Amino acid sequence: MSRAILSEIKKDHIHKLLAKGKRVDGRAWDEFRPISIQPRFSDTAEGSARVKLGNTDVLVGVKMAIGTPFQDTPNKGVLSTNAELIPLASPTFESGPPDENSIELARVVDRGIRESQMIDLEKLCIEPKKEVWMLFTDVYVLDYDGNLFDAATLGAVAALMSTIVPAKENDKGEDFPLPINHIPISVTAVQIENSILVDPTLDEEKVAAARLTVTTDENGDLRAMQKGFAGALSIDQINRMIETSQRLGNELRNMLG
Amino acid sequence: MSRAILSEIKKDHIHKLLAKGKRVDGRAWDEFRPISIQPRFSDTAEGSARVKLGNTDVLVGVKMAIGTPFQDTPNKGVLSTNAELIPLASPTFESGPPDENSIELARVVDRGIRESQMIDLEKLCIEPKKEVWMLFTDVYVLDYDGNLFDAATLGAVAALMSTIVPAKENDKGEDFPLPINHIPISVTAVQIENSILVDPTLDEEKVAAARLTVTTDENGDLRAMQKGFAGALSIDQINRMIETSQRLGNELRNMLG
Amino acid sequence: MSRAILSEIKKDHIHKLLAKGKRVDGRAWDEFRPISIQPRFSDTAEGSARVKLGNTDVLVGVKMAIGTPFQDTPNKGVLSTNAELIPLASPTFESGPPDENSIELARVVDRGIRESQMIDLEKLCIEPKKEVWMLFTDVYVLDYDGNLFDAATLGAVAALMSTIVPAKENDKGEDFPLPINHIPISVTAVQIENSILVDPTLDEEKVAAARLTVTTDENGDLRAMQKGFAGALSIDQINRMIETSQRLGNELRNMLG
Amino acid sequence: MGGNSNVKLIDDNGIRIDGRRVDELRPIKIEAGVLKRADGSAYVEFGKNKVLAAVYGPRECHPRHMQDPSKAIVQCKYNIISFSVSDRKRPGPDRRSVEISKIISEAFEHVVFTENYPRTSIDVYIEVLQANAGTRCAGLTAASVALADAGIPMRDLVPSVAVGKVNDQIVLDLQKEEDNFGQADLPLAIIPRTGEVILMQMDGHLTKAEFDRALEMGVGACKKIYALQKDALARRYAIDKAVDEAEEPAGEQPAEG
Amino acid sequence: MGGNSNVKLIDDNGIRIDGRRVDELRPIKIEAGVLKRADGSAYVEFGKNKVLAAVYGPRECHPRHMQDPSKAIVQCKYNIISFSVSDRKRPGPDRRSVEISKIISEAFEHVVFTENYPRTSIDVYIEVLQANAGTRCAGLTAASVALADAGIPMRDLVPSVAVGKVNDQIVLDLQKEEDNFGQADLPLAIIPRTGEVILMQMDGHLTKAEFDRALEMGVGACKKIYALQKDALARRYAIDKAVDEAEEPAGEQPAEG
Amino acid sequence: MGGNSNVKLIDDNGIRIDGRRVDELRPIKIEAGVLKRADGSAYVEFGKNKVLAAVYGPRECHPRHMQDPSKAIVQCKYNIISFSVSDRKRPGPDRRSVEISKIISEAFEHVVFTENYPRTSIDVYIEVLQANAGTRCAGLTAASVALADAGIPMRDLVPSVAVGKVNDQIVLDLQKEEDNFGQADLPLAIIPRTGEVILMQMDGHLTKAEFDRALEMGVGACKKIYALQKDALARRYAIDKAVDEAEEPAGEQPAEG
Repeated sequence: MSRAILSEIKKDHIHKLLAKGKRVDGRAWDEFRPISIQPRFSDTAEGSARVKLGNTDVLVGVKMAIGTPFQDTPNKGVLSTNAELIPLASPTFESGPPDENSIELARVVDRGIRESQMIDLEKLCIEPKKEVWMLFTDVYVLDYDGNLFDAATLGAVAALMSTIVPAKENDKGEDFPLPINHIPISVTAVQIENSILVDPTLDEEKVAAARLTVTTDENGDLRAMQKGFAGALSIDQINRMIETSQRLGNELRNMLG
Repeated sequence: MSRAILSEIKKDHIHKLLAKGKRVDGRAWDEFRPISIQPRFSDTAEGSARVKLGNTDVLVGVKMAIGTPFQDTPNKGVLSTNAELIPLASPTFESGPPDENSIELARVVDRGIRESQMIDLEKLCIEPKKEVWMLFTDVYVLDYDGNLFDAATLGAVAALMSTIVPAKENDKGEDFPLPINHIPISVTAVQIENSILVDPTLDEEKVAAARLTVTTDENGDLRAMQKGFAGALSIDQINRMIETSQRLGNELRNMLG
Repeated sequence: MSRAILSEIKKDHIHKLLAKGKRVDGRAWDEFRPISIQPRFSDTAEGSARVKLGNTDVLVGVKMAIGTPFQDTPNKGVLSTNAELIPLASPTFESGPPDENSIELARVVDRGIRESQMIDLEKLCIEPKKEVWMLFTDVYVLDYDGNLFDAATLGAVAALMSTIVPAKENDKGEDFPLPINHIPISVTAVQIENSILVDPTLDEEKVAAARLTVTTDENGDLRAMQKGFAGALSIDQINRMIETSQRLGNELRNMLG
Repeated sequence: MGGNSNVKLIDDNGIRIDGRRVDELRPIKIEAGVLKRADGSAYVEFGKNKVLAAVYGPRECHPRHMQDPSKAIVQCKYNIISFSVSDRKRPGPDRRSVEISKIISEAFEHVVFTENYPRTSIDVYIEVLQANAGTRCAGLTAASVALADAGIPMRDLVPSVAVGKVNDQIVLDLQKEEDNFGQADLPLAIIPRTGEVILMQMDGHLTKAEFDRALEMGVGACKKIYALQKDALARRYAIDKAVDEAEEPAGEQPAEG
Repeated sequence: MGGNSNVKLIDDNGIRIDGRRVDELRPIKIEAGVLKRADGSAYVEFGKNKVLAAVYGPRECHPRHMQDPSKAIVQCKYNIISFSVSDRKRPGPDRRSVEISKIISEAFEHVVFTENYPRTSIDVYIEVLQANAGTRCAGLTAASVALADAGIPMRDLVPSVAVGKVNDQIVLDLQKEEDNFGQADLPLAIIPRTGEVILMQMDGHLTKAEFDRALEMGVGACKKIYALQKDALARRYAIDKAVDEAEEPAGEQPAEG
Repeated sequence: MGGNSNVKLIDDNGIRIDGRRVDELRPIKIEAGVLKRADGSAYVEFGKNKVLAAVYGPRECHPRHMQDPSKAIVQCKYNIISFSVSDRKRPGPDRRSVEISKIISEAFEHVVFTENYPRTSIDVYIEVLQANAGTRCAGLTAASVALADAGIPMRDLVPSVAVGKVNDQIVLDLQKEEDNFGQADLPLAIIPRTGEVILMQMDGHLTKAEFDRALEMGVGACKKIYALQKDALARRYAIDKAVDEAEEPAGEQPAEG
């Protein structure tokens, strides 16, 4: 349902290589593709970043506006995360309102940011109960070659880190950078037969049985997880994936400076 | 369009029995199926009831909120009725926004409640022109075996009769039961050849030519009617259906206590 | 995509006649079909007009309401134009929200009115930043035989010219006619091979390669243009179409009195 | 229904605010064949109601899964245009229109010889251009003439009218003020040849005796409207130089009663 | 997750506000075969959660382009009804429901022998009638029983429960207040025969050690729920006078642990 | 168009606020083949506009009823991303985007040899990543290069630019402030080999003489953009080590006038 079909030949190829402990693109099982992070891509957004994981390419922008807080959090800014799988990025993406895949992507990215308490939302309160800053984080996928969760989380985190609150043009004092408390990083791995592969390409996702995304903070603590695909994971596999996420999370976090 | 297809064998069976003055389930032509009314099914609604007519099973909930009145009725509460034919209840119900069948159902239930002046809407005014109580009555069909109109009206009436206005938690004084003036009851009959059958099952609806729903009050006065299906009704048939509704309406009303 | 298919026989017929410099209905290349303008068709609208170009039949209504101005034009009334290609008017029109054809039609009509500064929007300001008159112009196509752009623009202009601002019933002083500064007229021509045909019928539109709509004011100045269909236009053809629009625009403007 | 309003709508001489007696129809105008593109069409005025109806078909049924291998389906879409009512109505179907479309579709399924055209759709479009109470009846009356104009075989024409209760009296063919402040509304449509009812709704408050009187009055009025329908078709055929098939020639004023 | 709230939800004796110990489930009630129209159904209560699940299929897959020539697809729709929560929820899917539907569909794709029914769809509907935290787990537990009730071959039943963190302690099966003011939530579903995880999400804040404890607690609780699922099916088969296939007969209180 | 604004946008030396002369283009950057997943792609900057275009196809036309047995259809979707403009734009098509998509689709229907690929669809996606007036022209310019990059046979490349009127002067390639406060806007696209116009819109106020000047200026500028398009493709082919088919090699600065 959520994944397109892969030719039998490609599948065989992936499986045969895996049997020898190899990946099609020569990476180690726990190795990310080349990562490029380009913050402040956009002049029109308060913050933005373009992130590439190999051929996967996402653009994330953050827009801010003044609004009213939720009743149960009268002194906190408001976070909103959206993802668009635009048809420019893949023959399997269709025009129209967000489908289950883009909704899941947005919600997983959102949980990573929200549950890690990345942003100090209380500092985004202008006047309790009345005025707070609202943050709209929009993820656009431009080129789709697998592992959108990690690309989108990395893009959103980089975009938020680059965000300047536009206080001045709203008559709310001087501009200031978004107050950041933590830096959540997600690491996704898939399980194919007995192998675990980090940062799967689209072809690897297509042959994978199960997927696990683990978002950790600087301390290696768990902040969000999402298991996906129809396969089952043993507790050992889960533990290995979590440990890998903790280790690689730190490496990626360093790239964000 | 609005009704699914029935096998020819079942159709023949129904017709043959009717020729002998009998129904498939052995009921008299003017007999309802066993009726079960379970008020206060839900803790989260201000009022609710689950009603079964044989295998037809509906759950109705009433939620209340404070809102602004309509301009032309500044001192009256606001009624809103909605029906959901969820796909859990029947293979012919589809996901998605209300279709013509659920809209007709909601509107017929709504007219019975509204036109009988069941609820004293003026007592739901908090401050004229500014604040009134709004009533949202939602009908969910859980199992569909015909005659939704009567099951839903009975469920809505029972739910409203069980409703406690949540004044206290809204700082509007003490809680009080919804002020009830009248108890509307709808009775639906179908015409199959020369027979009239009250409370039709789904199979009976499928072979029926015409349907008439008649909603009456305690005095036997007419408050709402809705003719349905593609068949024609003679004036004699209409009169017989109305008289039956007046008679059975009183029996059903007694069940509501 | 936007145009239905025409039988080959009809196409041949149109082409053969055109080769002799003739049109199927005997008109000259720069001749409109008989035009009928019936203002004040509707009692329920603040202004209205029914316009026929031959068999093309449109009904335009103007409704007014009081609303808040846009932030960047705090002292100006608000214009809104909508077009409905209802399925009553043509076998190719479908029910549902506006499609690309009705959106293009509405936007071209809107640009003609807006860019010609037909209406003195500053006179529709009641209180700067707070209250202004909003104009809703709705175009309904009733019978579709080509050249909707000109029929709809003519209908909208006639409807606006007949509009009385309902100030009295809104406690805003005496009623007054909509303040009109200019009278925009659109003239549409199509290109078929080497011919240019003004006010195309539906059949002519179907064989046409390119379409150009030119909206001019009383001075013959250009206020809006829209090229359509998949064909290309030479600069000579464009110039000829513009000059024709200037000339015929004055004739049509005279019909509006 | 506004309920037991104190607004005096009938004077002591039994004359209504528009000068009619309680059993008098508004002036009715029916014209057949008013649109070129549609296969059949009609225009109807009931007092200030202005209604246009068009018929397309029998034609390929779209969407396909609605095709019936044994007969044509009749799909009626009733719509009121944005400026046909006091406050601008947002274009597109509302819940009321969906319900009316459904019951009119059902009524026509009965009278059209649908078995002649298996797998096809007969599409009936009713557009209310100006509304003044009773639009569904005016629309049904128009649609029936449009079906005949389209040459679609029917058991009979279908006249339709609403009867109501105002100031405790049964009155025929409510206009807007009577509808707003009346006590009951009973829209009806009959098959004149058999006297059977194929559309009936009711809301408000009627005793059985009042209902009997209303039904009798409505059936009588339908026969007058029937004569006007036939007359309109006769005039249409006369214009077409076709054989006049009308059984009872009648002028604008009905021949009967 | 509300985060590090100061609300005291566990007393000094380790007793929670509803009287449970940290590793204690809420009272669970499971009933199979509760609906007539569905091919399989189940009703589940987890404390104040009330959930209904129905299964239709294997049946023709609709829309067609989703058919898989090699296997059935499992389409789960999780929905919460309007009055199941404190503030009325507008009917229809929200983003949360879409995500939950997706991950439950994926979980069932694993356990159902989908290859037995190529080109078909197995449709699972979960309706939350009353919500009190943990509805996705209660829904999955119910849906699994409904699939068995529909006679669809599966690798195993799927029990599901959420584990959480409250007042810095790992607690089982969060109810509403614990969910609102808790520190982490970890919904789980397992395959009891293998101990593998087929659904897992997490949000909040857990150290790896806390996660290990939570996972262990959840897997243990799933086994208890598994016994109740089998018991419900045993009772259902007993009522049907069918062979009791339950391996371990168990009462309302689980046999294990 | 803001109309006859008093904002001074051109100084006494004929220099615009961004330093350009009235007949000068913004710096233009064109890059072909920038996405992996798409069949063809291009990235274009016109000053601060940043636009990405991708082409998929010829591929199966979906939905089927839009298939043309005699040729391919070209379906262009123009979209601006949420953070490409000052105030966040809600994702999804608005009326402006629908109109632009339609006219760009029509333009490409002319240049693509659609008859080579019956029954297929050629899908063109334009995403405006950052907007600064003239996005439809930048998008069309990019899409044309993306079509060539996809290897789709075309009559010619299509350069596009807007000409406008600012402070009563005709100026080339309006940027944002000029667009906001200008007096006319004339987007154009031409076929360089024939000099014919395939896209033209206009709004604002132009005399015929001003239009002539604007058209001349626009056609001239299109030729410069054409050279940059060919250059981008030449560089793309060079990188691919493919035969360089560009007729006139050109640098970032155009070869002609």
